[in-house]
Amino acid sequence: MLIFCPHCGMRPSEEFTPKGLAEAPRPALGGDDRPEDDAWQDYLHTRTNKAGQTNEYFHHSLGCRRWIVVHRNTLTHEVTGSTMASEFWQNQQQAQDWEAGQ
Amino acid sequence: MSARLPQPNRLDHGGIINRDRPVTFTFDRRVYQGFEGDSLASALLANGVKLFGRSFKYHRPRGILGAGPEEPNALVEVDRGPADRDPNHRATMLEIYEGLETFSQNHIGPLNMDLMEVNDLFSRFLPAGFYYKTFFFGGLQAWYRLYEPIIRRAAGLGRPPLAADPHHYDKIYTHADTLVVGGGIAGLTTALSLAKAGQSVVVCEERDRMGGSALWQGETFNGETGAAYIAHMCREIEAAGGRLLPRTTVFGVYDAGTFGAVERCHDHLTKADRAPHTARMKYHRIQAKAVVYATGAIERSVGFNGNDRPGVMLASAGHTFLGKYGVRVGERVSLFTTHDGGYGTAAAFSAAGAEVTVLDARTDAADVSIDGVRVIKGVYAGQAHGRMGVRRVDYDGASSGSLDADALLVAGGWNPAVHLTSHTTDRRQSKPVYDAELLAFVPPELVDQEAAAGSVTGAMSTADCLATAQAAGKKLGGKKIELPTVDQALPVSKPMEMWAVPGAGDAAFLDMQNDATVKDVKLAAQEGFKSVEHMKRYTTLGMATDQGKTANVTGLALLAAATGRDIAQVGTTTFRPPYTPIPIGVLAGHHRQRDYAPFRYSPVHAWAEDNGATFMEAGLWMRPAYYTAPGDKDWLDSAVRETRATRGSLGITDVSTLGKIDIQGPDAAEFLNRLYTNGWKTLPVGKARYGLMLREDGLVFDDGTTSRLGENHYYMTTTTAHAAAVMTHMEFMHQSAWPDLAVAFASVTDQWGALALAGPNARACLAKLFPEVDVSNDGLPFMGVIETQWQGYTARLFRISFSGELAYEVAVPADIFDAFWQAALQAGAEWKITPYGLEALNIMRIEKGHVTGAELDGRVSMDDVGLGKMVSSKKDFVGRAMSEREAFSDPDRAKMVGLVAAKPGDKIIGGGIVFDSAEGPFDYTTMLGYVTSVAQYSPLKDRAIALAFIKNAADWHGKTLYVVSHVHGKSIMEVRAESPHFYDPNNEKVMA
Amino acid sequence: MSDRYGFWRLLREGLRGHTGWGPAWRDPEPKAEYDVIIIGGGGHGLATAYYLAKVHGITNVAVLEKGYLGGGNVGRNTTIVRSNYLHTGNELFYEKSLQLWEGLSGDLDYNVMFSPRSIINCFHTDGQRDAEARRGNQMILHGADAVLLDKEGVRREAPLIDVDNPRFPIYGGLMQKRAGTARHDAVAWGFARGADKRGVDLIQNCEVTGIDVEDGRVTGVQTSRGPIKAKKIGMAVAGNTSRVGALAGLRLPIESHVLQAFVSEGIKPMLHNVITFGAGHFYISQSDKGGLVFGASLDGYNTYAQRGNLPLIEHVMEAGVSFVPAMSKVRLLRSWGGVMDMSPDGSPIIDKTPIEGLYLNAGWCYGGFKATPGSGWCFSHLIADKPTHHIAQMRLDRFKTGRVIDELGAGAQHNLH
Amino acid sequence: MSPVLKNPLGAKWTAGRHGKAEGGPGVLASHTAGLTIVEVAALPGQAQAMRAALKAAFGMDLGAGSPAEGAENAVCTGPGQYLLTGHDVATVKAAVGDLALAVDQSSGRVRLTISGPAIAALLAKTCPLDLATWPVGAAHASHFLHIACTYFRRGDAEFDLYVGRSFAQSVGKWLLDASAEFGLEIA
Ligand SMILES: Cc1cc2nc3c(=O)[nH]c(=O)nc-3n(C[C@H](O)[C@H](O)[C@H](O)COP(=O)(O)OP(=O)(O)OC[C@H]3O[C@@H](n4cnc5c(N)ncnc54)[C@H](O)[C@@H]3O)c2cc1C
Ligand SMILES: NC(=O)c1ccc[n+]([C@@H]2O[C@H](COP(=O)([O-])OP(=O)(O)OC[C@H]3O[C@@H](n4cnc5c(N)ncnc54)[C@H](O)[C@@H]3O)[C@@H](O)[C@H]2O)c1
Ligand SMILES: Cc1cc2nc3c(=O)[nH]c(=O)nc-3n(C[C@H](O)[C@H](O)[C@H](O)COP(=O)(O)O)c2cc1C
Ligand SMILES: [Zn+2]
Repeated sequence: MLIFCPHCGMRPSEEFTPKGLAEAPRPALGGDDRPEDDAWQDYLHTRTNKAGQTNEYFHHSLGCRRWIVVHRNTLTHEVTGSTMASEFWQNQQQAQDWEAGQ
Repeated sequence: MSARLPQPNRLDHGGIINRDRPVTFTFDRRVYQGFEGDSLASALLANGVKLFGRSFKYHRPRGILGAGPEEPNALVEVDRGPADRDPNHRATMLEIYEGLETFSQNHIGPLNMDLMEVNDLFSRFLPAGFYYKTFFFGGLQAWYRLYEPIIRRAAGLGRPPLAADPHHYDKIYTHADTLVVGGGIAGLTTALSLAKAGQSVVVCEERDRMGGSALWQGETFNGETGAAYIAHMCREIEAAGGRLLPRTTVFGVYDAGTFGAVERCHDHLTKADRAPHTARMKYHRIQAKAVVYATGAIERSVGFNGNDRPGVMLASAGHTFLGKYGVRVGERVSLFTTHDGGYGTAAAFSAAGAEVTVLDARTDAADVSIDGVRVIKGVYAGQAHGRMGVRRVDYDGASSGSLDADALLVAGGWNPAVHLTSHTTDRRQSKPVYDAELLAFVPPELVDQEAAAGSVTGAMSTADCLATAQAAGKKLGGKKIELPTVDQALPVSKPMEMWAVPGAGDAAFLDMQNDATVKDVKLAAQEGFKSVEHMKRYTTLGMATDQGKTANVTGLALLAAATGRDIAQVGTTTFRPPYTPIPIGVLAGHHRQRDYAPFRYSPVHAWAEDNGATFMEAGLWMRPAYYTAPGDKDWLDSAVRETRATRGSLGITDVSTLGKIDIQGPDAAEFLNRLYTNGWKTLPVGKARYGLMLREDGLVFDDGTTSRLGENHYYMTTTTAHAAAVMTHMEFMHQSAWPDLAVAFASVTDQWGALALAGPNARACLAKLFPEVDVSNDGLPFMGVIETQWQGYTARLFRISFSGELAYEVAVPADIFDAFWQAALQAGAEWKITPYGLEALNIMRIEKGHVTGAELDGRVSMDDVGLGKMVSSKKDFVGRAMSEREAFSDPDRAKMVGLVAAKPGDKIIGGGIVFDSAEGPFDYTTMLGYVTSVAQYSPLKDRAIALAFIKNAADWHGKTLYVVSHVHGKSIMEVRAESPHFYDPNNEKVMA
Repeated sequence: MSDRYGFWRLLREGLRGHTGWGPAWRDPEPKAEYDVIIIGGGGHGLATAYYLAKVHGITNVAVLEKGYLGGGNVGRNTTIVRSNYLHTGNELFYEKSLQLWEGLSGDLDYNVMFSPRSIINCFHTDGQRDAEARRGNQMILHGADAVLLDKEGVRREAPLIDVDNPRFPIYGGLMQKRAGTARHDAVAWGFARGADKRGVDLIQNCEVTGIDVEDGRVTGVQTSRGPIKAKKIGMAVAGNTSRVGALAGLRLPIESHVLQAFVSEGIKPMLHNVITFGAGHFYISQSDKGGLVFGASLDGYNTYAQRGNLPLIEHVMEAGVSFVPAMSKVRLLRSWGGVMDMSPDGSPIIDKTPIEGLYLNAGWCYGGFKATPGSGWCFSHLIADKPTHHIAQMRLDRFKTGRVIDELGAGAQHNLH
Repeated sequence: MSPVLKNPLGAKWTAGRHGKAEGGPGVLASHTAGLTIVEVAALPGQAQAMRAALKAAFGMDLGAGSPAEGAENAVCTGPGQYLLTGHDVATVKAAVGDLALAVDQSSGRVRLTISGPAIAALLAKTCPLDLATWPVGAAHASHFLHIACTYFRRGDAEFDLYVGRSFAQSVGKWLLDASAEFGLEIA
């Protein structure tokens, strides 16, 4: 499988370490969310785990060492986009578009 | 050259073997001769050998069915000694070379008198799935001790190798614009079209040479023979920059244009002919933008009784032996066909002097007259006779009769080799598609970057195959090329639908290796195994080494008939990699045994090696566990000596393997504040602090010290084990959660060599090493940090202690660390400086109550290890939220405690379980906790001590407990619990 | 004539051409309503139905399977059966399951070929040895068996293992003698036949496409073969848990990942035990047919496709050849994948859901084959309103309470378990 | 007296011919001892400014920061991240100031230079990337037989490899193994 790294370009998947689905941002620091609330549970445990387009964290561990969010189809493994993790949650529009399966 | 031996079935002309080069080899210790270019199968057939092996279940005598990778029967062992034994080689794919020694497999006694053949007599009691229905009388022990061992001994094919593989294997990353799978005429034609358009093209061909069917079919191309025309195309492709890889099987299709292929480089060569230092095989991981499947088609047999007799083979196989190898497999040949294609083979055999009778299943077949060929229409082979080789064939149908025959060729139709086109079925949303006209499965609609060419598409005539090749080239951007004129074209037609003949039953085989019969398929349907996947699993049809290349389609067609469904409805089973079996070792490539993973070495590894160190693996690192000095009785003796020397005077240890991370930027302190549980903003420059990191789930992740080297500059250390994980975690938090924090960090683990000087004389030694630095208690107080120089290189002095002694860690660049280490040894000589390893360190840190990986096992909270006080209440940090979950304050949580053996000499067992009674009952409801780390001898306590986790830990201080280890013969040891801080609990030594 | 299996029956059928074998299960049309619907005709679903009928007398039960019975993970796993867990939350359950395995063939009247050929988990350091000793001890305290082998012990048990591996030498192993393997398909078929015989309807090619919920309680399902009613519905759909859960509006703590498995060509006996290589997370055994059956860890990315990719395959072969060097020349015959329902702590969930009448059986990660009888047993009790203590900790809310059951100590990351 | 620098490649890494002995060497390898290597990593949002600062101080033109825009003495390892050779850490830190992290990696990284007629065949065994799409002057952070490695393409058949020092012995041994069939000449 190939994964696109926004910095390095198309790279073989063995250079990356996957972490899991990127479905919810980390709750804000110092916020009042309780650990059992959705915000925390969605960040750490709960997943929509869709069959189809999903967003997933990959670390380009044998490469530029950036965390990226890869837009992938979990039925076909097709990669249709990727972005730096540092930009993903900033760019809510993109996150929402991807969430909507576009 | 050795004398020429006769080869009775070899013709004196034809084929592409080299008759000038006889090759001598053995099969079951008998000496035979073939020619260069022969496969083991063709060479043995040339010698009149018919019996090649025994089937898996019934041990029926078996010969050759196919001429290529589809062969289910003729599996042989190539023996080059027990380590280099190679079982289950297909005789049809094994190229002979001078001195090759081969053996038949899976029989008791000689091949022609296999004692296991009794199974065949009982075959009627051993139908599909019989083992599910019996062998459980007498319960588990009867199965395990009585029945199963018999089954296991009988099962299996060849003998396993028994030692490490002496060969080496390479993995090669191969890149191409287009990969062409299959070097038959279709593949080559497409490859040429693409190469001429400037694409980089790689053609992989599983067999010993390019050409496929063109090498044996006898057709001519622009007047040239097939072999000549192919040679000519190959030259053109290479001239256009294409790469041709013969003996290379594409075994699997993976995501995004990744393909796996195995190239066999040595197996066809004598030892002397193999280039030194080269690999036996190469595993190509091919990355291609596009692919052409030109994998051809595989012929199928028909189910009739005795169709597994030696001497019954596929018509294409017989034709291949004739056309490619100049071997005539019979003199009186019966040819049972369901389509026109059989006549081409009949003609070829007749031309080669054989007496041929065609049994054409079709009553309405067009009349064909071929010299010397007798045709009987409307009949089918009903039964083949001859246990060790066909002698007679009974036919039935429109007429019936019996023919003398020494070979029976079967042309049951063709199955396009669609395997690879469905390895990533999900990308196309479709499995292979049944074409009811062709009576065959053809590839599903392919995605944009894929094309199929040749007979894999279902095209039958060579001209049609060439046209599909041209079209495939066009689809992928190739140039139009001139197609050759094909003469002496073989007749082709659609087959008549006949999967099994009337009356086919117990002895009509589909999967020859696994002995799955027509009857078995019917039985499966009768017993409700109606899904094709159920049928496969119940009958094991298609599960043998050939993966049913000749049998699957016939099996599912018969299942369709038995369950009243269409073949399309029944569908195929799933095709899976590898296309043909490949040695496990070739996929491992270079990374095996010693080279399984890299070693990481400290800059003083060589010194430690030379000075008696025994190493212990720590992740990828090798760390000294202890140094054996003259007089040391065992490892414990060494470790205790090292501990005593350190506590008593001066020890030195290598801490280069600790993770080190350099952190810079205005927000560095804020970043640390978020990562660690304790606060960092008030740490002054020139000071270090111990920090504890949690995972997001609130459990302890790692610990270490971080020093402030400058206003915006920090230097973090992590444990050796977690160094990489901590770095990755920091990157994740920074990039995914707080990308705006103005901080950057880099791993400097490899940049710095570091040592610890520990013991009452550590300061004096340090002062000697750094005469110009004030290392007094005021100049360098506990947790103080000084950056200075040693011999012109940066040196960092840290007053930190893991051992519990007055101690310093000194880091210098790794390049000079060895020199610095030697200097430290010299400086410390007057105090008998003693190198210590992890074992001594372990004793000392346990005495001090410091935790390591054994305690921080990913399941403990800060409170559990007594570090709950290290939480700053003023801020948030990673893991804080989750650590507020109710389970974290559960009073039942086990917490850390120290244990001391009741008597000197008593052992405490690591992993032992703690109870409050020596009498039991010992079960999970009565257990209090468990032991994590043990110092088998603590000089401080003159006996064993340990760290453990127990419920209500504090309540047990001063009381007697018992460590019980059932896995050590239920040893029960009395211990006393106390605070885990055995040594210098008030830190007087480290502060002195 | 009874339709029981056995030697004499086989003999008789052999003599009369096997015409007397009836179907192993019926092929019924779905009824309009059942007392209990089990979604998923894998090992767990079939076992649940079997025990519902056998133990609780609840026979008006349908098992709905979208494909063919046993075609999911139960039919594609490396068949390791063991009860060598550290935590009470797991060990009580898996030991119960192992005990059921020991009598399963007789109970089902079907030879599931459970073969207690032992498992050996090899370790490479003193620290790992202590951790394994602790696990062995805790197993024994829960009624299981364990033996701690030293290096020579491992060599004796499994002579083809490279205990002197120059990269990761083997210090010893934790052995559970009662552990072993079973014939995967036979387990599914045996439970299916047993359930069918007791009146359960096994309905294949019947995909659940909707779950009907009214006022917080289930009333039935929509399927590719029409609606079916039931007041109790048990989900046992392994890798598909999130998708089926979503039909009832549930979001669950599950990610779906692929695990690959491998089988070699058949060869004569070469390995007796099930053995695992700590340094590569590699495990291997030899099947009764002679194939080496082996695997390692997940590919790591989320997927619903039953196939994996080459980097992991390479890793498996590297570990295998390092651990059992002789297997280098043995040929790989087939590789495949299965979709795992990975939970955040690597342990399963058998619990009620917030929706009344909807029961959840999930989170098996790559360890649920060994659980098959135990899971069916416990899940059937839960559905019959008689929950047993074996699953007391396998709660859905444990990620909120923090009472996780983390065998590896890897933390809340699904693909690390 | 300056201390002896320790060879990080281990005892097997000796000058001379290794592997195939006949014919000319297929691969030539050398290790630059004592090379000054500094790692710089821009703080968030400062990559462009950092590159400007480096250009001002050292004349390095790092373009917009793509891996193809480095130079032999400024090898790109990630976004805003470089290995600079030939300048000491103090000078570099002074140049980049608060825009970036700068740390000495002179001991932390080992640079091997490999070249020769068999270089493509050798790299095909050790590096997953396609040389055909790799212009001279471009850097790639990838792996060498699974060990993290940054490659810089100096010429058609000449590459610099930067690997972590603690891995260097394994890299050295594996390079010896992989180039044995071509014949390796160590300078
Ligand atoms: C490669 C591999 C190796 C493994 N090795 C081991 C091992 O050695 N030991 C071990 O203990 N475990 C192992 N496991 C794990 C084990 O196989 C699984 O945990 C276990 O089989 C899961 O339970 P199951 O049998 O009920 O699941 P499955 O057999 O997957 O059953 C779930 C069923 O639900 C059906 N389904 C899904 N959605 C729907 C729907 N909407 N409608 C109707 N039906 C639906 C599916 O088709 C499937 O048949 C392994 C798994 C794999 C893939
Ligand atoms: N349906 C039919 O009637 C029929 C059947 C077979 C052959 N033919 C004749 O065969 C010719 C067709 O040529 P073609 O090129 O399509 O087929 P081919 O059989 O000549 O060549 C296909 C080649 O692909 C190779 N191959 C298959 N799978 C492979 C893999 N996974 N990796 C590497 N190599 C692999 C085979 O070894 C074979 O040499 C025509 O002359 C045609 O008349 C016709
Ligand atoms: C324990 C076990 C042993 C297997 N042995 C064989 C085998 O000998 N031959 C074979 O072709 N497949 C074998 N398989 C693999 C199956 O054919 C099949 O690939 C697997 O069950 C997954 O199903 P699928 O490939 O249809 O998706 C085995 C599978 C398992 C779980
Ligand atoms: Zn990258």
